[in-house]
Amino acid sequence: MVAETLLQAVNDALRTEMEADDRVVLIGEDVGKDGGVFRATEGLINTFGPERVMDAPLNEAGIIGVATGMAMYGMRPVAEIQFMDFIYPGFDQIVSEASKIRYRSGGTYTVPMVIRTPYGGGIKGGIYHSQSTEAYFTHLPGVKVVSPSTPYDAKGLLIASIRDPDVVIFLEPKRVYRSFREEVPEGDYTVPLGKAKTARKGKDVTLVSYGASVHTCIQAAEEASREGISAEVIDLRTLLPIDIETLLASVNRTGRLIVVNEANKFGSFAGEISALVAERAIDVLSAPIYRISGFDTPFSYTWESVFMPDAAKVLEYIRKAVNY
Amino acid sequence: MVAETLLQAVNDALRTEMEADDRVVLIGEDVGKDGGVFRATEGLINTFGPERVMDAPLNEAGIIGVATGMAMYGMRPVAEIQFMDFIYPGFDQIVSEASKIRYRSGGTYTVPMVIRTPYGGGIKGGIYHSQSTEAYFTHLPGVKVVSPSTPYDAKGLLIASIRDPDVVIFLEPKRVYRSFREEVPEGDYTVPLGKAKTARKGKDVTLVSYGASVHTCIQAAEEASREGISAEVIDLRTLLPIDIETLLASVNRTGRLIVVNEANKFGSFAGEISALVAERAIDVLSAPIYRISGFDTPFSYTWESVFMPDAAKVLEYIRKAVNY
Amino acid sequence: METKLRMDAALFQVMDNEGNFDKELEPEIPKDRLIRMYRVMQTVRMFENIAMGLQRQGRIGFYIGAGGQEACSVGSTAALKDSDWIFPAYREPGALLLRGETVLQLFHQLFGNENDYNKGRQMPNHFNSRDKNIATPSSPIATQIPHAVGMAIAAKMRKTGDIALTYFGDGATSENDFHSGMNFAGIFDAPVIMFCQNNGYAISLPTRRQTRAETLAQKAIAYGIPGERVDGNDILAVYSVTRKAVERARKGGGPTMIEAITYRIGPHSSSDDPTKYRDKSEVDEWMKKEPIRRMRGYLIKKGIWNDDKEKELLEEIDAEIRSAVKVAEGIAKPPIETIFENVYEEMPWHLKEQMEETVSRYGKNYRGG
Amino acid sequence: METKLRMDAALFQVMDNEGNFDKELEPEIPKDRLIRMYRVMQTVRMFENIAMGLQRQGRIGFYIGAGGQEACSVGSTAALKDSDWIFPAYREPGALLLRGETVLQLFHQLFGNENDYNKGRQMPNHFNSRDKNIATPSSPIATQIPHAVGMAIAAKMRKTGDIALTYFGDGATSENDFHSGMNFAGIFDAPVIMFCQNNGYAISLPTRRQTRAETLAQKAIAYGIPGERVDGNDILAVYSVTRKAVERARKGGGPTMIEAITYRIGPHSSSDDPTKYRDKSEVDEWMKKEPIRRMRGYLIKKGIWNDDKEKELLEEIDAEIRSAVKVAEGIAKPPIETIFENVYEEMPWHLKEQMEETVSRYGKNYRGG
Ligand SMILES: Cc1ncc(C[n+]2csc(CCOP(=O)(O)OP(=O)(O)O)c2C)c(N)n1
Ligand SMILES: Cc1ncc(C[n+]2csc(CCOP(=O)(O)OP(=O)(O)O)c2C)c(N)n1
Ligand SMILES: [Mg+2]
Ligand SMILES: [Mg+2]
Repeated sequence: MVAETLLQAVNDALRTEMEADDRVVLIGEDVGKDGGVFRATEGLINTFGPERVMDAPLNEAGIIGVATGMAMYGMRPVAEIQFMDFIYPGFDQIVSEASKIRYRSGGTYTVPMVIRTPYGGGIKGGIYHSQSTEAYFTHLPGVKVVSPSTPYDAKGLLIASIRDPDVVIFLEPKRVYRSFREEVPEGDYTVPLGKAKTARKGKDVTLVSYGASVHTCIQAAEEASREGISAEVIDLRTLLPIDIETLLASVNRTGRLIVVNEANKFGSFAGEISALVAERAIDVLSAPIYRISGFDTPFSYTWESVFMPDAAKVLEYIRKAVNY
Repeated sequence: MVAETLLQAVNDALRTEMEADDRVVLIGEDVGKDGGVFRATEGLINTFGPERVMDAPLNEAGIIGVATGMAMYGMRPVAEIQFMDFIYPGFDQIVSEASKIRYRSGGTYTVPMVIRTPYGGGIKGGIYHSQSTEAYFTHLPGVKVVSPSTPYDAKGLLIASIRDPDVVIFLEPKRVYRSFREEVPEGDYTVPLGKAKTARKGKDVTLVSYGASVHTCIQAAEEASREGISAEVIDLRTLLPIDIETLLASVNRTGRLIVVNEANKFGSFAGEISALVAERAIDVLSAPIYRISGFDTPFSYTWESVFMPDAAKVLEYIRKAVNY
Repeated sequence: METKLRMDAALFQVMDNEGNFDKELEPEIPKDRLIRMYRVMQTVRMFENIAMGLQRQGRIGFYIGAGGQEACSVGSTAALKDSDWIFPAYREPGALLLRGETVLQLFHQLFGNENDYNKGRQMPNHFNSRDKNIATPSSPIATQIPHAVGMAIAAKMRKTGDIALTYFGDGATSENDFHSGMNFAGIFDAPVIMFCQNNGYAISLPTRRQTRAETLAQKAIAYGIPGERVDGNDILAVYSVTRKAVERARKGGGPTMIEAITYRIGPHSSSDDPTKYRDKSEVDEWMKKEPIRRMRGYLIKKGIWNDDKEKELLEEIDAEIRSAVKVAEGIAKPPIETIFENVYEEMPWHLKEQMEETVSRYGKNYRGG
Repeated sequence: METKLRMDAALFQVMDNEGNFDKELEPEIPKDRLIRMYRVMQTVRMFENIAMGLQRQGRIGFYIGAGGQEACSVGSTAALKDSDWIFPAYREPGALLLRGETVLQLFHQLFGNENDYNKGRQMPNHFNSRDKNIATPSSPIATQIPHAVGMAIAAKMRKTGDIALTYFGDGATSENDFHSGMNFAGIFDAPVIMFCQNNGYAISLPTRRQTRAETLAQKAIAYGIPGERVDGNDILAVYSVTRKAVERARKGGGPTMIEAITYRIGPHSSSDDPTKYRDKSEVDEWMKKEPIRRMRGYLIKKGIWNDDKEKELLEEIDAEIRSAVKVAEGIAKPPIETIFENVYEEMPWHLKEQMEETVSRYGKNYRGG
């Protein structure tokens, strides 16, 4: 075991899989000598050489499209998009191509590829280095969407994603990149895709979240417990396919649901979670389903800390739900 | 008054606004001599010339990006994307640019632009000529999203969209393009953005829909009435900003909500509608909120008619809701 | 300090419109192979005539033809090894047929029946063949170009000696994925061939409105890679130019872009009316350069073809196609469960739920009414 | 049938590293204007030094400099009329200053205070000035290029005689929007100038790994438009080459792409460590070609500059900057309500609701604690 940050855990996962499987190749902007703008790929080019750690030109469509072709051939490319905000020039290659190749070819071609990208606020990145647009991918059949909130999960989920036979969009909460360390096993282990984690047990209200917001929820839950409210926190880990069992089991126990994320609220993935419950467990609900999200404005540079839901706001809604 | 198809109404709206306002210019693939692959721009190049009816090269980013620059200058461009399925090469120009220019410049620059595109199934278009991905735009602050279901609304909403000071994504249900005619006033009128229409009054259950699915809902509601069930049908017309008042007023009366659309179900705009109600009117609900959507698979060529919700399926859920 | 960049905008040709050929330039292709190439060209043309008829009768939903462009795909595919990868667009049934895919298999695709490799999920003319190393095309234009580059880079890493070739149109050169693919190909020295069929139009837009560049081949200069121009209706020229590019790629010389000048005789697709945007006189002019007639002229001049053989061939192909139509049309749709398969390797819970609901409504193994 | 395409890959220069200049090539620029250009170059450099310091002290969040590239934006903007439009990236504070935007205004932007035109919504160095016809930049690379083309087309329709110029880097030439913008510019004959600052790197990636093309200017050939190469550290050369392009555009001759060869002396941004990917010797080499020293040499050789004037100028600029920092830093943030404004022209109900909730939590007109 070593104490690693989430960022180091990502690096560790990449190194572990590249050592184990020579089909694994990295491609992205500044991933080579520079080690990535966040240092996620630091040192890998020294070990694996420029053929397997491919510094790409400034073109996201090419990064994703070329990785797709490599995956069709049988490689296991891991593409890095420098910031989630910059994935859109390559969006068509995800929406029209990578996600649909297995289906449209009747299963004869497949794309075992991971697209890693940092997302979310917390680094004073303003409009274009802070966005959380996971909803664009959770609405896309043919991809899986994963987001870890801890170093342990980051390594295990990333290894599982690289081994997964489908396209995995791997969203790294950049606010958590260096925020704390955790013991992480050396070498090889996986955290299965499609399984949520109950990050904190509780019985009065269910908080559902993923990525950086999980920590906000835990903090709010702890504050709530001082007021005698017992809040359960579910860390989805995989957004698509969602772990419906864990979600429903919790809501069935607590009867109250609050979804917390950083995305623009309208049309976000929080709405899907709410709708799933409104479809399947409406009778158990003793309060409205609240969603605490970012505002429906572009991400604000100056007002970053107000834009992102904080524990105080979550606590407010916990009280509201419990006292409804 | 003239009897027009929805397609003719679109053409009529373009002609009407181009005559009234010389800032209105069209740009898109095959919009000139060819009159558009669906003939939406037929004849306009003869009247207004190639300077105002601009045949673009095969590049959606350029169409949208160039139109954005024209709009910043003060023109009123109407860009056509041949099929919604082909909007993704230009997605970044919508997500990162057009939608955010007003905000990021503190309101000093604006983009009064319309992006028209046919969407949805019904023409045996298979995976890539049938998709309904409005959820990618309803989750985008800074744009308005409009979809008419009738010729009258199509003309009035399109004129209102062209006059609107913001970016409007105008989604034309291609299944309805030629499916029926309706009396449409000659010349100039608008249907306001942001206002839903109650397409059919009812008291037992609310069906919320937009675009082609509105007609499916009306048909189902009529069948339901033969069984003594009174279903209200709301045609949203504008998806963003949504007409929350009409929505809530109806659900408050009926106590039951079914959302119907053609999109992939998971993460679709139907989820947002459900979540809005689960947040604001949960106490009035006497049944789960059902969503009837497309499957979470790419659109199927062979199984098109099974993929798209039909009246029988809607009727089934009406019964389910009423008998819950 | 001064560097001159130059490029031949000249069109490489081996034969004239009558099939008279330049002995110096004539490629060495065995007689049987030549006849096979000719057969495939004729098959593509006749296939199209029959398929367009089926479309008009409503028996298939759509068609998009290759009439007039047969020399492009057949001539270039002939220059590859069967282990090389092809990333087609939608006007290359010739590539599949030359590699030995059957006419019947193509009709399975057009009818979207249960034998279709695509399981009936795509519109007609989206042919793939995993078995023949022919990738799965989509409808968005140009998206396959970066795939071909990625495949070529991977093959190079694996030192298989295989290369990739991708087909696209003049319109596609405006798309972003062309820019992406060309640039990555250059930087990573990918063994890939970018084969552009410049048929003069992207639906209604003439090539001179697609770009201000005089030629499309000169676009290669932007990426520091060689660009070639060839008469795309001269199958020998297409073969030779491709061959040269293949050799370069195989020797580690990297990518080549080829612009083949050709013409689509028919409409863009069964939904198109070309009289809206081009004159009959233009079509007539191009009919003189039509590739099948030219190839026939060449074969006759070489003394390996005659009218009897022609008649026999056409009858054979016609019979093959008609029988294929009959068989393919009679085969059932893929069962309803296939809607939900192949989205992922394993079906997740929500798709299972949707499948169960659908099956409960239509019945198990339902194939349409 | 044969066409030769050619392009001069030679670098246009007017002066050498010491400011010795070629009288034949020297552009006619009035003395006051020259001194103003020099002043702006110096202001940009000193601005950067101070801003980087503020960033290190945590007083501003980020900085991205133009050090070493000052001749590019100042020389090219000088060749425009003030009514022409500029679409900047993030290394062109020189363009704003030359057009008369104040140092204070730039600091309002860096501090994101309530006087910032952007209302504190963007990271530092995203300068716009509606008043000066300078468009609003974003962070995604190259997206402004099609906007400039659209603006130019619109201006042409309106027959104003105005043109547009857009700045971008070597890395940007790989992006899709470069391809889009160049192609549309060519086809629609847009009066637009594509000004590429080739500073040798896109963050860590050297230009020779950005493309296999020997020059970036040759990319213009792909679009049938003229491409020029200029020494981007020679402000006179930059001025002259831009001037030529401006004249062409104004006369209806369409677009020009200019590749200006330059070098960024500092890191990519305050988050970057350039020692990871480039050697000190390379930086030292480029310091010899540094544009401010060259311009000063030229002014001295022309007899319109001397050490006293230099000293006075630097003191003046320093005072201006220091006072601007003081003022800008003291100005409050835009009130919290501004989070919700300018998303649309009229605020829709859901934003009003979110604003009300936020105001109820933080108080009306809240400006941070
Ligand atoms: C991204 C995208 N935009 C638009 C279309 C619609 N469309 C289909 S084919 C075509 C023209 C293609 O022209 P070209 O590349 O020259 O190929 P050709 O059809 O002439 O063989 C267009 C615009 C599409 N399929 N994909
Ligand atoms: C679409 C997109 N991808 C990636 C980035 C991250 N990024 C910021 S600047 C930069 C390099 C830009 O290089 P160049 O165009 O040469 O401009 P320079 O910074 O050298 O002036 C990159 C990759 C971005 N801003 N936008
Ligand atoms: Mg074409
Ligand atoms: Mg650069």
